[in-house]
Amino acid sequence: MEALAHVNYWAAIALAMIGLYAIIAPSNLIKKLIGLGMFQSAIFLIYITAGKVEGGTAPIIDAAYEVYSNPLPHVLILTAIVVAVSTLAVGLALTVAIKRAYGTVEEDEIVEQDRR
Amino acid sequence: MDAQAQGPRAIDLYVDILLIVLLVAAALVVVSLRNLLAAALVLGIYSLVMAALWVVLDAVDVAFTEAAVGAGVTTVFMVLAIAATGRHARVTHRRPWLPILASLAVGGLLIYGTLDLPDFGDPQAPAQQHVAPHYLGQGEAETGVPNIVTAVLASYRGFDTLGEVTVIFTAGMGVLLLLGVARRRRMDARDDE
Amino acid sequence: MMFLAATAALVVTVLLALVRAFLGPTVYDRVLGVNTIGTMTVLLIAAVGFLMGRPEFLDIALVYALINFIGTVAVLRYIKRGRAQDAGEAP
Amino acid sequence: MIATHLPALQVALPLIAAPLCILLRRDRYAWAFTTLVCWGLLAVAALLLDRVMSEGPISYRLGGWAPPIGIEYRLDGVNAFVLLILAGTAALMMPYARQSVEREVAPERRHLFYAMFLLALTGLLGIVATGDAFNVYVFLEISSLASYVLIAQGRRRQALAASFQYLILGTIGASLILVGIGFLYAKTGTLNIADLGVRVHALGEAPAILAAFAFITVGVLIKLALFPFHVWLPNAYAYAPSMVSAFLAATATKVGAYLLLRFVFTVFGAPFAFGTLPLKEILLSLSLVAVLAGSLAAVFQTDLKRLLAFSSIGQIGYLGVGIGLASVTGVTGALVHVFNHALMKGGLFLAAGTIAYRLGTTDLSALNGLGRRMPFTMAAVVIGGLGLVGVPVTSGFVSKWYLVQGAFEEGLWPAALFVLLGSLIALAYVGRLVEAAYFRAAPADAEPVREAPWAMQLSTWALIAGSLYFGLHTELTVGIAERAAAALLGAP
Amino acid sequence: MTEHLVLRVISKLLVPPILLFALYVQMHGDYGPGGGFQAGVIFGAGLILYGLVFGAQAVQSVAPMRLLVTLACLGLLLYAGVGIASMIGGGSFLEYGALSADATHGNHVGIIIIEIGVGIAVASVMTIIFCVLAEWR
Amino acid sequence: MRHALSLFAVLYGLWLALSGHYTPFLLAIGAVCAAFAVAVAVRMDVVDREGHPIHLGYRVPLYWGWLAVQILVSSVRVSRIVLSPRPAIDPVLETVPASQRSDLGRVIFANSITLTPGTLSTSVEAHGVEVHALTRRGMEELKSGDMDRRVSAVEGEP
Amino acid sequence: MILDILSWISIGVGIFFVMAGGLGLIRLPDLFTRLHAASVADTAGAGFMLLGFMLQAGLSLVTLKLVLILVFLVFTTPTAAHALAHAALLGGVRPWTRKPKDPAP
Repeated sequence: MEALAHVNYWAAIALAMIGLYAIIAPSNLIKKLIGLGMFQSAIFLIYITAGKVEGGTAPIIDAAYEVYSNPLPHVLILTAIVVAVSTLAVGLALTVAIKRAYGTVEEDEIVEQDRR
Repeated sequence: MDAQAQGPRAIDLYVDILLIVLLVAAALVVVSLRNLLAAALVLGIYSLVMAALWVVLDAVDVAFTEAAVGAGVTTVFMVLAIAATGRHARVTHRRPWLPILASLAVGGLLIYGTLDLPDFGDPQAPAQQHVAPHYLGQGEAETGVPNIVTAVLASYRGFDTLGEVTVIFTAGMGVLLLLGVARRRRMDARDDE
Repeated sequence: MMFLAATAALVVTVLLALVRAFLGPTVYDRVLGVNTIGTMTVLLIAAVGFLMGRPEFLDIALVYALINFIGTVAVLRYIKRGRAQDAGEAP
Repeated sequence: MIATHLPALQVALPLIAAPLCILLRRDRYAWAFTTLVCWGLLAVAALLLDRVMSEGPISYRLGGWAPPIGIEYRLDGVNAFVLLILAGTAALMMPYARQSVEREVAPERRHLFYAMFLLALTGLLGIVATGDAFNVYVFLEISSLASYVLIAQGRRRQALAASFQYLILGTIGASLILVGIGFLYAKTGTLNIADLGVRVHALGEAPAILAAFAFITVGVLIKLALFPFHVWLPNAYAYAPSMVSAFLAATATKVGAYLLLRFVFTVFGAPFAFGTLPLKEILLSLSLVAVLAGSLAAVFQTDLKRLLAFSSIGQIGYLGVGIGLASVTGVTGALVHVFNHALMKGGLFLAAGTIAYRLGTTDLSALNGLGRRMPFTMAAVVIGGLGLVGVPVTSGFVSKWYLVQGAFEEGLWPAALFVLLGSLIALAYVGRLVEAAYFRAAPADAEPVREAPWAMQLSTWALIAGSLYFGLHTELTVGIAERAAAALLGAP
Repeated sequence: MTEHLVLRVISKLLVPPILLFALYVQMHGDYGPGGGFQAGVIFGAGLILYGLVFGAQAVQSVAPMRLLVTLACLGLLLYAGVGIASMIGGGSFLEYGALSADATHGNHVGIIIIEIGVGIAVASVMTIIFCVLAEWR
Repeated sequence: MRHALSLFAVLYGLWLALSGHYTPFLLAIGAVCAAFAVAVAVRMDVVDREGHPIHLGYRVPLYWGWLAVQILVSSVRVSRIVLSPRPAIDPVLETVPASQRSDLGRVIFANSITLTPGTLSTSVEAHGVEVHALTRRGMEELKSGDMDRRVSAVEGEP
Repeated sequence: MILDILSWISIGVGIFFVMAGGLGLIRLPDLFTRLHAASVADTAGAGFMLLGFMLQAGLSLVTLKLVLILVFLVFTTPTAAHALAHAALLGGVRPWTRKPKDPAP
């Protein structure tokens, strides 16, 4: 059991690495945004894991429970999720505008067109 | 609840691990899919599994948001944008050493950092000690709201939430400015050819 | 214990559906996989809610049941519109 | 009564003004309203700086909750000074905005443009004013999102691609900062910056703190656009609308420098960052490369705005040098340079915008003979350029003087040498501008150009004149910066 | 897609309960998971479902873009306005306790009002983004 | 108007079912919220016989009971096919006649077909429903018209 | 006690159907046949599982919400499946038949 004490962090690390790779490697702008979403949620996992208390329950006060998980990371991540979706919306709108201006959403082709 | 009697710790952990396996599987699928629409759909699944994981980790408000946002509207927006830009990503993996290097660097640093973090669920962890007990202990009395997440969100850290609303407002107006109102004339776009 | 079994079964089913979403071959198969995962996750969240001993959080499952439907409708609408240029993918 | 609420108003005012601006709808009203708000902000910032200087740090409790529980605004010399720079440049640029925006932005979207500008300003002010680490992230994202949108408003399509690139890099940077804050929180249980400082110090060299430090530093460096994280900057500044280039060049990277100062000195502490970790070596070498590479790249540009953008990369290097020296003199130099560079680069980008307003291009070949055709604007360009070089009498000289002095104090004479070398290279690119404007004849078929409208001249010259004034009267800026730097470093 | 009979009928059936559910989430954020943001998203999702089935134009005829933009502004202003009101009430910015003689009660009232502001802003922004992206050709 | 009022009643009932907190404030705000939802729905023009079919009345629960049994039976059947080593499937795509007079009735019929594992409606036309069935036997059962008659009975007068 | 056993049985049946549906999703040859399998998991599987949960929860608000979820699923899953099949047919996906050589009926 003790060996698994950090399993959530390992998952978060794996997801962050996958996400970062998915941001930088592909040429397609939408795939980059998808990678960005995964990268951000990996970070959320680190926060929420840090807020979990053993045997605790959701931080909604009720006479039946005594141990609650830490509410602060939840609040921070709620805000961060909103930020993530806002960034995504702006990114998608930019992508659509780029498609209109360049006729493509592949980074390589955009760079190529700008060089000409 | 007979499940409780058998030791919540063990059950939490089993479910947690099951979900994490799913999560990583979904992430790998997203990265390997070339069809953008499919990738967007599986990204929705990834969010959704994340939402289930949040429930296990007691973050029900976050789970609620993730289910509504990550798996819902995000997917819809993605699909709409893909509809406007085309469904297939080109197969170009240029200079693969840079992304691999970057993700290895970040991954390595994360491993280094997280090894030092308190164990999963440790009630003695510093994060659980300093300000959190105040919220849990005084929150309901001070704000009259039993859901401490709401109390912290709206009152103790109300200014963060004002910022959050401003972010989403910025995004809305930004999208409007980028695509909305009248069609933008890009006369200069021709000159560049 | 039954809840744990249910959770495990649901996770396995989600994995199977994920395989389907990954393999395709048509985009409709992927939508089907994703849609099934959606329903399974609604159950999963409900089961986990019971498992954690606080089943009053079923609102999340309810939200997801609704959101899943909207997502599917969105995708199908897009496929309909985008049919002209790229219909079904080659299997 | 209102005096006690000044810190909150500093950020809340533009935040409230942005939606009002959209509700006004008519673009002239929106402009007038934005101008009013910006000047109001300048007044607030001036009052705050005055109070901080006379009474010491101010703490303001948002929501009325005591600091580690709630969010606190904590103003000391450093952030009051940076707030003044932000509000000042915004206010001085507003007269310029009306005509420039009318030329570059479609009528039906102008009110949205001004609202977005106010939101960007809100974000930047919020980052600087806050005393809470997570609040920094939230306001960082407000300013970033607004900046992405504003940059994308450029008339050429490259603006869109540049904005997207910035969005990706900026979001990665912000996410890294978020990870860092998460680690800090997991180890200390607090988010308040002052509280963090105390608790992080008590923890010593824990690996998680080291990782947090690395993540936050890299994240901030991306926002600061220090070499090698500068890739987003040239295109973003070159293709954004004139107004936006000028505003962002004058403010956004300065806020990055502020964040670096704040995290390195207040949260982690100089002994940790420079003693335990080799931040000094890393930061100095990166910054010196930035100075040389940025300036050299500027020499070979064929477009005025791109030239200025690359010169910014070099100038950011100077900020890095000052922070990397980690001495009172060095940090003073960096802070003074933040101020001076905001004035000079803001003025230069405004002048470039004026040229674009009249000529429709900022290509260097179009500048030929412009010294006679647009004498005031070109004079502004030359004076600003000399400031970048660091010629005595201009304010650029003052900051470089402190940097060189700081380098010698630390016995790092190669650093001093590089700073001087950077100035020489700057002389080369400014020389190109002078040559084109004054020593080349205008093409024979050139259409007649008039000097720019007076309102645009006013803003440009206000900034340039400011940079001259503060080159001669250094006691104000240097005085404030020295006290702020001493407070940051914890020196008596 | 209006010609798609099953989808049309079922959507007509589902949209009102979705809207009500959003309002329920809005008002019960104090007691259970949820709150203004989630409610706004769900309300937006209801409108999005309507828009997906009947077309974005139909959403525009229910809630014209001008109205949506105004609502987004008003939502943000409502939130910030509570902050200003608590300043006038003698507290600091966003100190809802100053809104009422009893600090706890004031806090509760303040939380409800700002959550409504959040909900309005988020719902309208979600709908705006949907309409803009969907109407793009 | 009748539909709007009844929708209000249904939504308020839904509110009470969801809420679980019966303070005067929440009861009052519930009424306001239900009224607001109804107002938006009316503005969307979704409150009519299709969108809010109150006229079906008590017949629906009875029909659902019958349908549940059907679902159970055919689920077992399909599960057996799926789990058998060599799935004995013989898919067919045919049109089944539908006797319902309203769109709503046809939608109920089509969805009932889809809900029952083994049969799947793919298109609703004026006088029939195109159905894909996993086995020929499933199709024959559907064609016998039992479900069609029951749905028509539920639908009542158009 | 009886309720407990009933609910366990119900959940067990639900597990069976869910797994069968999932297997069918992998094993069956084409989109339409897989849709049938998915509908086993979506309707029977979900129904029994939710029924089991309801029996666990007893007569309370939780049960009411589970009923709501069930009703919601009953409305949405067939609609989604129908829309999917409709779109697939329009999109040119031909159903698999016993003798693949023959054209679809």
